[in-house]
Amino acid sequence: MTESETAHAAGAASVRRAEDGRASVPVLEMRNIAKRFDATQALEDVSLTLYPGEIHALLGENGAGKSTLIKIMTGVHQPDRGEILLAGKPVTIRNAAESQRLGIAAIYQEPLLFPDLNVAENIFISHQDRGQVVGWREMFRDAEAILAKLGVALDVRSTARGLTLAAQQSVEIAKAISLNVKVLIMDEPTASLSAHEVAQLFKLVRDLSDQGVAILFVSHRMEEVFDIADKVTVFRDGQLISTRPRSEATPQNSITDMVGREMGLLQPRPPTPQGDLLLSVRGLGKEGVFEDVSFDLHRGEVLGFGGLIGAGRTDIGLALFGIEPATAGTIVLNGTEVTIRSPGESMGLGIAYVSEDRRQLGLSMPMSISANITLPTLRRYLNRFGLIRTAMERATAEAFRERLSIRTASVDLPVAKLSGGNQQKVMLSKWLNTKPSVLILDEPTRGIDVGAKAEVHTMIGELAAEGIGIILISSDLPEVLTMSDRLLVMREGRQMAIFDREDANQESVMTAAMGQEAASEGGVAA
Amino acid sequence: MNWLQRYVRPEQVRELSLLLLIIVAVIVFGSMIDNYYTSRTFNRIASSVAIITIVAVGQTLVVLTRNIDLSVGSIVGCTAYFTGTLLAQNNDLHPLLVVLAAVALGSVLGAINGVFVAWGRVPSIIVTLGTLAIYRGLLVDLSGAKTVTTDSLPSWLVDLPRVNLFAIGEFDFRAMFMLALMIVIIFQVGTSFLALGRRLYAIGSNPDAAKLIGLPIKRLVFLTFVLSGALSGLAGFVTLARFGNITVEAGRGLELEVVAAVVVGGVNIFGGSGTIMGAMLGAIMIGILEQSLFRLQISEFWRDALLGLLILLAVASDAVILQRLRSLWARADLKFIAKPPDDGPAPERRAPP
Amino acid sequence: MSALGRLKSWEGLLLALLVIIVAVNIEHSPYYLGVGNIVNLFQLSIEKIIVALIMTLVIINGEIDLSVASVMGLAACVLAWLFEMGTPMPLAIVGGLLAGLAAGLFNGFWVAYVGLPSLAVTLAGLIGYRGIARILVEDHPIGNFPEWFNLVGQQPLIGPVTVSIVIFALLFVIIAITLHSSALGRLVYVIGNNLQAARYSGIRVRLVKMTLFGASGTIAALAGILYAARLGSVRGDMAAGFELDIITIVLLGGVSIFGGSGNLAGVGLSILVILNLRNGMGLASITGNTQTSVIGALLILSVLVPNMAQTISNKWNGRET
Amino acid sequence: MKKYLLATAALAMAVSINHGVQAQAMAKPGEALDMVLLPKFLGILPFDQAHQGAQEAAKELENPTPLQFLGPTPENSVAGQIEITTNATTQGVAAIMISNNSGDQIVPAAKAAQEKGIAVVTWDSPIPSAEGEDVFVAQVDFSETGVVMADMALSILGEDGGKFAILSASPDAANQNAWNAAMKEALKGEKYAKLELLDTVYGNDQSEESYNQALALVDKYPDMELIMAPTSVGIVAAAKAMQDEDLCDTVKTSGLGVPSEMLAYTMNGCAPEFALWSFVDLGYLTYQTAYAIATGALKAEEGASFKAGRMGEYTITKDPTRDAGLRILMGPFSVYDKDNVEAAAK
Repeated sequence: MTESETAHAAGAASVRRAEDGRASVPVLEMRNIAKRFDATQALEDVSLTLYPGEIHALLGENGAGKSTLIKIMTGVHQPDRGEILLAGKPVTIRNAAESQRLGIAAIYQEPLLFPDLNVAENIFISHQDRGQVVGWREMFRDAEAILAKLGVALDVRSTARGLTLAAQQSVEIAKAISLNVKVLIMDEPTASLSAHEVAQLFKLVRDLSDQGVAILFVSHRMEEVFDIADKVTVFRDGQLISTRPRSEATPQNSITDMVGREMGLLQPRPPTPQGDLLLSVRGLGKEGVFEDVSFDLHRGEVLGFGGLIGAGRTDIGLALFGIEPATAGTIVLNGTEVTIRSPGESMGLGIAYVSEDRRQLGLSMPMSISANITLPTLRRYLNRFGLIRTAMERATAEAFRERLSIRTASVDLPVAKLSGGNQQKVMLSKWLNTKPSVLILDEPTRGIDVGAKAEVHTMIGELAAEGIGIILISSDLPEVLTMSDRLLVMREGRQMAIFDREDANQESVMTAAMGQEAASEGGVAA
Repeated sequence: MNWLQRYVRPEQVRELSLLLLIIVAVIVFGSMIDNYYTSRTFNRIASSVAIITIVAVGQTLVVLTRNIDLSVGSIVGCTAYFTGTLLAQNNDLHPLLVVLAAVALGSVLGAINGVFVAWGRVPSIIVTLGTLAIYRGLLVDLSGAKTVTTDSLPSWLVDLPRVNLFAIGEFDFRAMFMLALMIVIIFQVGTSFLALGRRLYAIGSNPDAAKLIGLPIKRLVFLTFVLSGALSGLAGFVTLARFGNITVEAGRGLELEVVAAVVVGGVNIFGGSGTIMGAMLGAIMIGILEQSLFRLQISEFWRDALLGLLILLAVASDAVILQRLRSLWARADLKFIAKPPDDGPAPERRAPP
Repeated sequence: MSALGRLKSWEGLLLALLVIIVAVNIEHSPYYLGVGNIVNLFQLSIEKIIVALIMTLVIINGEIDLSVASVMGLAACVLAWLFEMGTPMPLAIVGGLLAGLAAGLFNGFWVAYVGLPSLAVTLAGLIGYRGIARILVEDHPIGNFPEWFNLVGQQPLIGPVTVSIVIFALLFVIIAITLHSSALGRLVYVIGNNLQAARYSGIRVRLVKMTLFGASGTIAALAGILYAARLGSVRGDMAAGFELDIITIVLLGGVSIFGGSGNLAGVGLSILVILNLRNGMGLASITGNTQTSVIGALLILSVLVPNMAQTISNKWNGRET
Repeated sequence: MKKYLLATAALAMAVSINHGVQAQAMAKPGEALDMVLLPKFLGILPFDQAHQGAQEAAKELENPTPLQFLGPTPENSVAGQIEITTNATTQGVAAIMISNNSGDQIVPAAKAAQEKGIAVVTWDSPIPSAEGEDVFVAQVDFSETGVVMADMALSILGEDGGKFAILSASPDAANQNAWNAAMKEALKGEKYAKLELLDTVYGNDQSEESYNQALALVDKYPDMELIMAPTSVGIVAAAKAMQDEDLCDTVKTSGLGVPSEMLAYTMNGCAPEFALWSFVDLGYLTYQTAYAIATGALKAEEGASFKAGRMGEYTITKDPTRDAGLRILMGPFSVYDKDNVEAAAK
């Protein structure tokens, strides 16, 4: 207890110093850090300095060493070599609790909440100084105050179970803020946030940095990085490649540093000629979730679903895929009216849904790549005794490995061993193998690195060119704008507008998504 | 209603649905059995659930952290027997000391479980399945098949089950029932108002996150096993007082009854949710079913079949009621929504279609 | 350590244990290696190990079936009851099997379609099915089955090998192939380690669960009938309490109680370890609670020792645990 | 060793035949016989007393091979008894003495033992069909048990009679069922016309369940005056339940119980009368019988008699309580009350 008090006091002191002169004393210094896991050199001689009040972006493909560095800062891993200095004094960080005491907190891409505890408890769970007795009333009040500061309306009494990812992320941020940290690590905090929420978050991040908190910001969204960062550091293959002030860094040179080669920025997908009408949805609804959704999807068309998280876009996908069947409306596929009550029926009709949540809903992590790929189509791989033809299975997996360039030593490895981007490709393979005519992609590039993202985008273009009708659900506005032929915008379970490609831009989409005087142009497809 | 929904969450009224079921059961049985609504029925059920309830409290703590303790029956047997033997040899031991001895022995046995689970990293079901056999085996070997007999015990102990703390009309509130009730209240308060208690929920709810934020998982899991052992020890003492004669068979099979009470009481067997109160209601539910079936004019041979069916129906209807409650809440729940800039209060959730 | 490596080491450990136990038994008892004893070794627990095979699938699937022993008793009692009412024995056997199937499907219904935890459902089944068995036979044992029926349980079929052992061997092969090479087996694993991912892959999770519980009930019934044939008489308490032994065998075989991992080779080895250990202790006149204590200790140690060894080797290599 | 045994047995048999069947068989002490005493399960007093008695006999008979006292755990009683019998058969012991808890289910295992020339003697509880069993050492006459229980009921309830219920062990216990049946039979007699049996319930030899069942009986039958529990677990639990509920004045407890366990309740009037036989003697007699049969001194057939050490002479007769089977009847009952229970409890 006393230890943490002193830590807080020290924290306050350093903040004051920081206000006097920014670049004076680094709040955190990592010197010549090296870390090896078995055969992999995860980090090699990395030195990184964080100053009070700076927003320091960390870029790099998955596996470049960013996560390892973060885990060393938060005490999850110990470095093999090198030293860590906090306010000029060398420290050892043995575990997460210790790193918190030292004033370092981290927010991860996958929120680590306690689903059975309520929001307020989740915010204050790591507070050692709130005493042994829980003062519920005061805890709820404090939690509400912190959330209000964040501009988030959230019932602090409800359990975290069932909160949307964005809401969970808000709780994580509130948690970090409540700790009065000196160094805040944000590992892809925006991955599951919509544009508006990102703006909110950034305002908050700037507030924090004004108060002297050093922020280490990891993101794969280039435009965000250049929106907020003071400094940009790029990692590649366990090494620190470059650290540039914002004024010198450009998206182009950062990407070059990341991939080690020249690479283009996000380019609009060339429009493909639209084919026949494939899917026609009218008045689709599910009680209490979404209502009156109508749209058409043609062969070779990419129909984007935009809007805020929790607007009901995923729920439409789930209804079409039969996980949570719709309770109202009609679905006409290839000219025939169909009812979809289960995923099996939906798959039989040629619909595939690639879930937003790879870990929980998409893949069976301990199972092999090939087993995951053939899972929905297992019937095709059985011999006449009902046994699995493993050679055939492997051949399919190898074909996809080639086609989608899945980077792995073998298709027999468990998918848990793959990076996020490669896992996403396994997901895609799994569903492409069902040879769908309608492919629903839910946040297909969330949390994957730039290179993999570009590959997924190319893939989407190719699939559309092959005549598949694609529904692309994405909170990444630039992505959905560049990839879609038309864009359907949802707000709170209602369809706000369908934009044609030329009418869709950041403002028009956001206006519709926010529900402020729905754009007149575009209009709802009849 | 809105105000109520704001302050009372479906997870907290989990017990409400069980209470509802208990009332239904009492009404149904009351219409089938003569003289059912008497103090006698109350007294029977109250005293028959005392032992199960005490053990179920400890079990709940363990289950909350995503573990299970199957050795409780053997711990109850060991403590009942060895405390009995100790008391038979020293009849003038102070009662408090006797209780302490039982609790201490239970704690030690629980601590052994805890060490294996927390630091040995052996899954709790394996550890306690093992110690279930080992503790019983030790008891049989060490006892040399002797029996603790009632006449060797001091009279204060033998008469303990008869001691009434107070009575409201004909409703007796006996010492043992009150002891169980007290334990329930203490631990219910502890798990809702102590940081320590809330951390047990945290561990069971998301062990990875618990580890990441640096909760002392091992120590807490160890603690729950010690507490489970201690409470089983206390239950062993109650068993000794209640039955007087203690053979090495005492408490055998108790683990299944306790797990049944905990499960019927709505404690999630995979950790993280459920309450001490719920476990007690689960024990009471099963107690009511058993006691009432004894009294029904049905063949002795039909009892188990009916009991099994009723437990199943209790669990099922409980799940259905709970789901109803949840959806009721969800409908009126504040939906999470990012607050639009300078737009006053969060927008109301749209009206249902 | 990879999941595969850990699995291999688990089976290696069981194999080493088995070798030690066999060596001690040979050293200790001159009767151990007799053909009759080896047959008895299996025969005395044959019903439990038959049920352990299907329990392996149920647990890998992420569920548990505590009602198996009661279903064994129920099937035997249904058979005896039908027989006593004058039903021809073959029909009575079919009746017993159908009772088991029905009991299993009943469990499955509540788990798969109502969504109740299998622990709660089968705990109720444990009490309830035993109760139905009780209703059928009340307090009188039923025996005097046709001679051929008793012979099925007691007489050797091939050499010294009995029908039950042959059935066990066949089931072992069938279930091993099902689990490791068939579509059903694949689905059992997938559902066991990520039920939601399975649902989102269009797998008919409920059907798989119904199939498993149905199979569990049927195989338990088969075991119960074999038990009746071996003992030549049926009582209401047949096989009571077997569930814990059965689950112990499966867990010692390296199957995770949380589902998703484990294999039949491990369970096969675990069966051999436990049977040989019991037999050895029996021949050394160690019985009753001492025997169960030793098996209990073995269960704990078999997980504890490798864990400790790993901790120590990690410390040795200077890595964090 | 087996050859040696067989030879000895043959020799002994020859000797006994030479001496004529009428001559009282007397086992020759000092034979090295591996003998197994198999109770229903380990850990409770009556079986331990039987073990004491058997040890006493072993000492008297100077058997150099120690007696094996092997038993299963209660929850695994049936399978455990079969397993122990089978393993003992594998080891080729000379005699197995079984307190059978497995009904006819033990028959195949017992038959296998007999086929290997092992003497199978049951005690306390027989094999109902008598298959696979040489002889049953009966503690008391099972029909007499019914009469004794009826008499105790009459003596407690008085000439005016009254209503009572049976709290039995488990529905599967052969001896319990036989006693209950015998009691119902006895109740048909004129003498007991005023006794009314209300119900039979089972406490499964578990304290908790027996205790609850006893109370449930009180609630279910408000005019019940006596609980008859022919089980040592049940009788104590019932007596304690009545004591705890202050019901000892209105509802008495009786049945079969162990004196040391019943002392308190007999003295305070909760259980004024109960009965039992000596388990020490039963163990002693069982060992004597099994030893005599294994050595060939006694042939397991009707009419054969032998001298069982300190307990004197016994003759094998047909068992009247079973359709088939032989028995040696020990007897008699000891009925305990205030006057003699203290001495017996020592």
